[in-house]
Amino acid sequence: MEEIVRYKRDVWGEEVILGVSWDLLWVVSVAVLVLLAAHAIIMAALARKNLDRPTAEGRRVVRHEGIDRIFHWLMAASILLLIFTGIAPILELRIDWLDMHWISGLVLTFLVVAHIVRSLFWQDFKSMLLMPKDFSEPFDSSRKPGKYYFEQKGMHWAATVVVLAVIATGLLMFLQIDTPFWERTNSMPEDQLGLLFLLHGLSTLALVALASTHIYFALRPEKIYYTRSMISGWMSEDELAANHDPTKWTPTEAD
Amino acid sequence: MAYMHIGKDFVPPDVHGKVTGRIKYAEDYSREGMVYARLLTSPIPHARVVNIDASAALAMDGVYGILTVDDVYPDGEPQGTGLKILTSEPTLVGEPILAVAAVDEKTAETAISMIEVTFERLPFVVDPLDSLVEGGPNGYPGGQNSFVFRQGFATEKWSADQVATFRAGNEPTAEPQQTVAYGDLEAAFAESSYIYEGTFTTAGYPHHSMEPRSAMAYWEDGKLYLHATSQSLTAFADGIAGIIGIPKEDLVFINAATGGGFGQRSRANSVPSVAIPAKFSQKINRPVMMRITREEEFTIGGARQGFQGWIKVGFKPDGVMAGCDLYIVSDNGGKGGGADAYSAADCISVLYQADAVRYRGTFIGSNTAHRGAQRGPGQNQIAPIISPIMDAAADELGLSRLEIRKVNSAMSGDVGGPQRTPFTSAYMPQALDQAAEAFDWEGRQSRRRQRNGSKVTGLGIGQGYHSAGRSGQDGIVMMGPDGRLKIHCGVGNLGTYSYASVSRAAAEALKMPWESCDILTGRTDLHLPITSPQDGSNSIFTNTRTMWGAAQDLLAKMKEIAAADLGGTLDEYDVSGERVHRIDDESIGYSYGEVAQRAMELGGKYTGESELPAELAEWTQISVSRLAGTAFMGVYHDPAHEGNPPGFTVTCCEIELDTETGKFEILDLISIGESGTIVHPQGMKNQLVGGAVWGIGLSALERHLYDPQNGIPASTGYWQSKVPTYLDTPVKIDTGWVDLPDPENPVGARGIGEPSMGSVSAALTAAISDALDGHIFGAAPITTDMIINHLAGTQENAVPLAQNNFRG
Amino acid sequence: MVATSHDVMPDIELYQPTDEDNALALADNLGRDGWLLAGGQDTFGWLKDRNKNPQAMIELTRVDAWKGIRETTDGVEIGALTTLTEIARDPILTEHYEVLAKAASLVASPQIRNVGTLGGNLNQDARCWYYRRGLDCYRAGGNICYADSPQGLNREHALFGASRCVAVSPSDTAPALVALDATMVIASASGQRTMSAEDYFIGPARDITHMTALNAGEILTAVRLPATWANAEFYFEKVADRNVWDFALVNVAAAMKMAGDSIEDVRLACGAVECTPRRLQTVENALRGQSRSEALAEQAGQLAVAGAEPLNYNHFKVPLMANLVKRAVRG
Amino acid sequence: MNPNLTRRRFIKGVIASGAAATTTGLWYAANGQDRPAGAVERLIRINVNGLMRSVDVAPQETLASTLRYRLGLTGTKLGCNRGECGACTVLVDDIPTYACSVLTHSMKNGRIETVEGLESASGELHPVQQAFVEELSPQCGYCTPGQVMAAVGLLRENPTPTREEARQALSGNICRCGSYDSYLNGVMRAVELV
Repeated sequence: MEEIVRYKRDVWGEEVILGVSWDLLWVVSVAVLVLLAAHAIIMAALARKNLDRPTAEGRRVVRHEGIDRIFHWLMAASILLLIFTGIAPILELRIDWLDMHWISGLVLTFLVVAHIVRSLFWQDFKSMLLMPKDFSEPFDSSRKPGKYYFEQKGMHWAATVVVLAVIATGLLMFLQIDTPFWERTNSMPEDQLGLLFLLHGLSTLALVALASTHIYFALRPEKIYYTRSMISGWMSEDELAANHDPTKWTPTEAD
Repeated sequence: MAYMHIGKDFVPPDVHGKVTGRIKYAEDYSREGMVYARLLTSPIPHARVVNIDASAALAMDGVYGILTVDDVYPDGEPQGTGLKILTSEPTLVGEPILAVAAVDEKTAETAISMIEVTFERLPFVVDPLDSLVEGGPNGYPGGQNSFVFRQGFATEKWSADQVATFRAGNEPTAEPQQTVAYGDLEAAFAESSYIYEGTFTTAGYPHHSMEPRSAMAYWEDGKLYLHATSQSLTAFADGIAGIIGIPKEDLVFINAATGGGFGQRSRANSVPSVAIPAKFSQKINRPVMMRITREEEFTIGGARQGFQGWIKVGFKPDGVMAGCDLYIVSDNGGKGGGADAYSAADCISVLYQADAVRYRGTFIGSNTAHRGAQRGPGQNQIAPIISPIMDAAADELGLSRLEIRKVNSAMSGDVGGPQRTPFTSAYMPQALDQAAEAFDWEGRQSRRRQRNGSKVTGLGIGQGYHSAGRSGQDGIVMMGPDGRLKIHCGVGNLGTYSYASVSRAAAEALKMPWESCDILTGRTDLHLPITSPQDGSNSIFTNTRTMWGAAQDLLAKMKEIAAADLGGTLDEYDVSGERVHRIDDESIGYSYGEVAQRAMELGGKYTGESELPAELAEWTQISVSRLAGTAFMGVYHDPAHEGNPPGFTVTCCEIELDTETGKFEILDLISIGESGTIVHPQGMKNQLVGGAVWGIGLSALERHLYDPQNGIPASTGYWQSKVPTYLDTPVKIDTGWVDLPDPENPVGARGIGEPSMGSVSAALTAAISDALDGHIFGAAPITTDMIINHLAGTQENAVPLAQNNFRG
Repeated sequence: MVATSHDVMPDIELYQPTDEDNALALADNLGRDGWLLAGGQDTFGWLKDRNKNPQAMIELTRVDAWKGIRETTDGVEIGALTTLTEIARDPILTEHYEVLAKAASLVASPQIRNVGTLGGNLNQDARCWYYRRGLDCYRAGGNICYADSPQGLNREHALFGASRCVAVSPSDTAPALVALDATMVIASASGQRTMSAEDYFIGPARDITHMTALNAGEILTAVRLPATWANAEFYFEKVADRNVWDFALVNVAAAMKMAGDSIEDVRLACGAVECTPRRLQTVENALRGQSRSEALAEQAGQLAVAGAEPLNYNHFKVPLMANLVKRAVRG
Repeated sequence: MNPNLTRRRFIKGVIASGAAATTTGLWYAANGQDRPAGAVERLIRINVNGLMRSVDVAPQETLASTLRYRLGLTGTKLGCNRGECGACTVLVDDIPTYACSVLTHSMKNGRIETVEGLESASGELHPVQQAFVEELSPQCGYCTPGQVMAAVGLLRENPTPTREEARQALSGNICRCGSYDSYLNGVMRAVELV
């Protein structure tokens, strides 16, 4: 790895930060691929010992309301579009990326804000809270979680931090381009601008890593029913019983 | 008067070298062991150098040393104005901070890239009004923002309201730093039946001489040999010796040819950078070549002062200019500037003979190019501003545009300028008539504003002025036994050929065939007399006086020797056919060779060893002392003259302006000079056509741009600065001259170099205005975009009166 | 800190391939580190200033196959390495495709046209002075545009299609080729591809650091002019500050097929108003089938500038462009 | 050690010392070793003013640099060194060319003529030079070699140009003194002299 930060000269020739080195994109991609591949191999090796999967048959309970699923998939789509449009010019793909990028950025921002408000006032906010005691959960097979188990909460909160960082830096960068709403002012000092690009770049890299990991785990066969539940909304009572502690989470029955 | 040489063309001795490429400019020289200096210049418009770490650079192979402020100013950097050799507080991008000498340029550049300079960034400004406003950034050292010519630094502020009102097109209400006035202005406006009032801007842009100011220096036998570029020879050498800090007698200044000056290279303090190789060669004891790039030529060169002004002019019913009120904020650039604004007022007073004139001026710095003299500094900025106003007055008062200029003309016996200085002579009406007749001005009036498709015809007439002569300089001529006249000429060779044409006055005085004369010039170890810096269109007037005087001294001495040897009185002798002889019997006399031989035998005053004029300048004294005893010498100190010898020009032009593209073509242009007797017609013609091209640049093209947000220059080269080309100028320029002698000059001559630009600028601007139904832009230049915007009613987001920027 | 003015060529390697394969192989091997050198008139400034620092120059002018003007079955093919002087004087072009010859004759100065090539004129980089100064702006891979800022000096910049960068297409021949519906022939070690002149130029929205569709390792080898537009009625006009050396403030190229007084078909393009030559399709549509008149010309001019978004100092380009289109239609 | 290489270095050494009489500091020192295969050979022979000159030329060197600093032909002036002024105009195969903006290696097969090569063997000025003297076309003289070469190039192509044709042909040469009119007078007089 040559460098993490790219530098440029400001208008008076002084060295300032330009942004993240996009070589890191390859580093991150390779690292994630290696880790996930390793995980997949280990899981494949362990797979035979673990044959008693819960059945999807039987009564169903509601895991995700329709509105929540819509939120999830819209956020997923906008994040993927943001990643694609953001990376395209780095890959020298000649597409008209910037408008798509900021529009999807705005969509994501709106969804995230709405989600935060909803989760604070209308949803069971507590169910996602990561408590100190949750940290023993992966090591204690007797402990079963409520609605979300430890890894899910961890992924969620990591995504929260990274997405908020991307949004915050992205919004500041948004001010630096011409849009239908305003003309850019170019008023930000070049060193601060560079810092902004750096933070946006770093959070983008984290987001790429998280998104890949998230997609990978969502596609893993062991818990594929969580992915199904994000599509269709339900999980079976058997699945519920296998993974969750009914005293901590009592879902309603699905119709 | 029938002259032998004056008024006749000849081949100046340097032309051959120019057409064959043999003549050498400073960078064409090289010397055994020569090393190369490169500059580290400021990347920041205003900064203070906090620290320089050159250790890595100095450790490099092939690096011979570094030259810093401490080397060039051992007693501390001067706090005064003007360009510095090197500085530790740069006030514009590109100002030299240090130099490195190395085995080749690449090594020097690499070394420079390894030097760490720590800067403290300081406030900067690009538009003087932005600094003038209360709370605006001050671009000069010590938190100051103003420099008044011959007075010094100051801090000058107007209220936000005062600046805003001015920008909005109104008379400035703030107190000016300078006021000069004569006559009763209030009464003048009271009796005016047409009054024009408005703000204006003129661009200050660089000289763009084609030869960059490269220089090479080495020391030999305790003497500094300096190859450099300058407009003036001895005056420049005299000054640069002081800047380098060596005795005048230790300097050999070599400057056979100069690739253009235009005001910026007349005095040493406007080209102090040539001291860098001089100092460097002293420090490292090697010949040092400092080649200057085109970009560096821009940043270490200079520019004309830009004006942000307000003018009010009143005309009586008969067209007489009753009064002119002028308020100018001058852009003094990064290093202080000159007195262009005063000269602008002076010019209006001289050209239009106004009953009352008031000039008010304020001088504000911007962190842009150094401002100094440029071809008609002040006179020529105001020429394109005043000209369309004259036309508006003529139209309003029902006079022809020729008439209104004639009723206001300067004539012999008149006075001009705030000091009410009498002219030595002045023939403006004759010049106007001659131009109008040659151009068929009246006959063409029917074409005025005529439309042909999208094109419209505009006619313009304009006048130019500059004071054109000085005195008080020295002359030396020598003659050996071969009878050839050695004319020692300290005049610089910048392309006017005046060094040669003034030398003709010495030949004329001695009735010497030109073939028997040698001009000694181009390097100061030929022992040359001092003369005035070659600016202000003065050379012809000033130096025909010294040449004539020195030759007259030789002539008088010839007669003395002849009379003493051959009998009779001085007035019984005359010269002809390279002999001094009795008038009544031409066979009694000496050939020039014989009389020179006799002079050398007699010695004493005849060979410059005694009875020298008491007032000779120190420089001349040194030269004379070295020449003394070597040959028959004529030496002369020129006393002061009386009055103002003006240089005048009149230009008429016809243009066709395309209202759809904003472009125009100059179909016809004629310039008539009024500068006394013409010494050298081809040289005169060259000044008129050259001035025309400059006038076109001023009126229509040339620009000077600095980014307001970060102070970096945008117009460092020929392309971006829009220097006029063959195809931007007329295919043919007609010229002529009045050719009436001036009594204050022995051959009747006055100068012409600067006015030749002003009249063209005035005429062209008037023609553009004419084609646009008399619209007055109040700006120079008027560029394509401005014409289109005017015609289309579109507007840029330009700041009114902006300097170093587009005007929209 | 950049504090030295450079004007001498830096150390850089030079290859002078004499045949296509070698040239393409070199271009392929060196990629973006290899600088394609034609006449060099947009090369040496970059290199002398140290604002572009490739490892080597690949001089293309020795490849004869890429030079010259030949008639083909369906038009004319011009080698990209043909000089502008040759194009301006070529009898085939002056007779049948005069718009291109005229455009070439108005480029820069005689000496530049003597060595400058068609390919060089088409592939030259943006002339925005901030970019040319070597500032690390968007186009140079940076994160800022100095020209489009509240006080930016952007008189020569774009009216249309700006996306962060506001530089314009500097070429005079490019709009002529768009008007002629030319085809660009692009070769690389892996073969040849062609594309229309219109698609060849790309704006900052799609690629902010390159002005053409040329990928690393590719060389523009020829331009084909279709017979369709031969002998059409042509118009080319360039308005610049100076009549030598300058880049257009706006230029216009038009090809019109007339049927009597009626405009049967037309192609119009303007340069220096957008990062690419701007084809004026809406104007073309409005003109097709109309009979030529002053009113139509006026209308075309107005239509041409619809949607223009002027910056601080280039509002004048709007009426200038409208006028030039008007003149082109007027003929 | 490869004997050929040694010999080549030896030749380079001879050439370099031969050129030492002129300035070489503008142009950058060679990185002689480790140059990639296929790149241009530095040691070339070029035809300048009718003479074949052997000269060591760096790959990136401009013709103006070679002429001025290798061959000592300082008549070719550098006004801007970037093709914006024309002072460096020379003829290559009779075509006016900015010597500052072409590589010597690109022009090595051409017939290069500079202002120094125009006079006849007996020292007679070229008609363009003679006409420029008679019309006093130059002022400061710095652009003059370029103007001369552009005019010579024109007259070779078109011995009887009109004033307008001359103006077009010389338009790639700036004269800051503004002597355009005098140069055109010179060209028209040269037409008569030829």
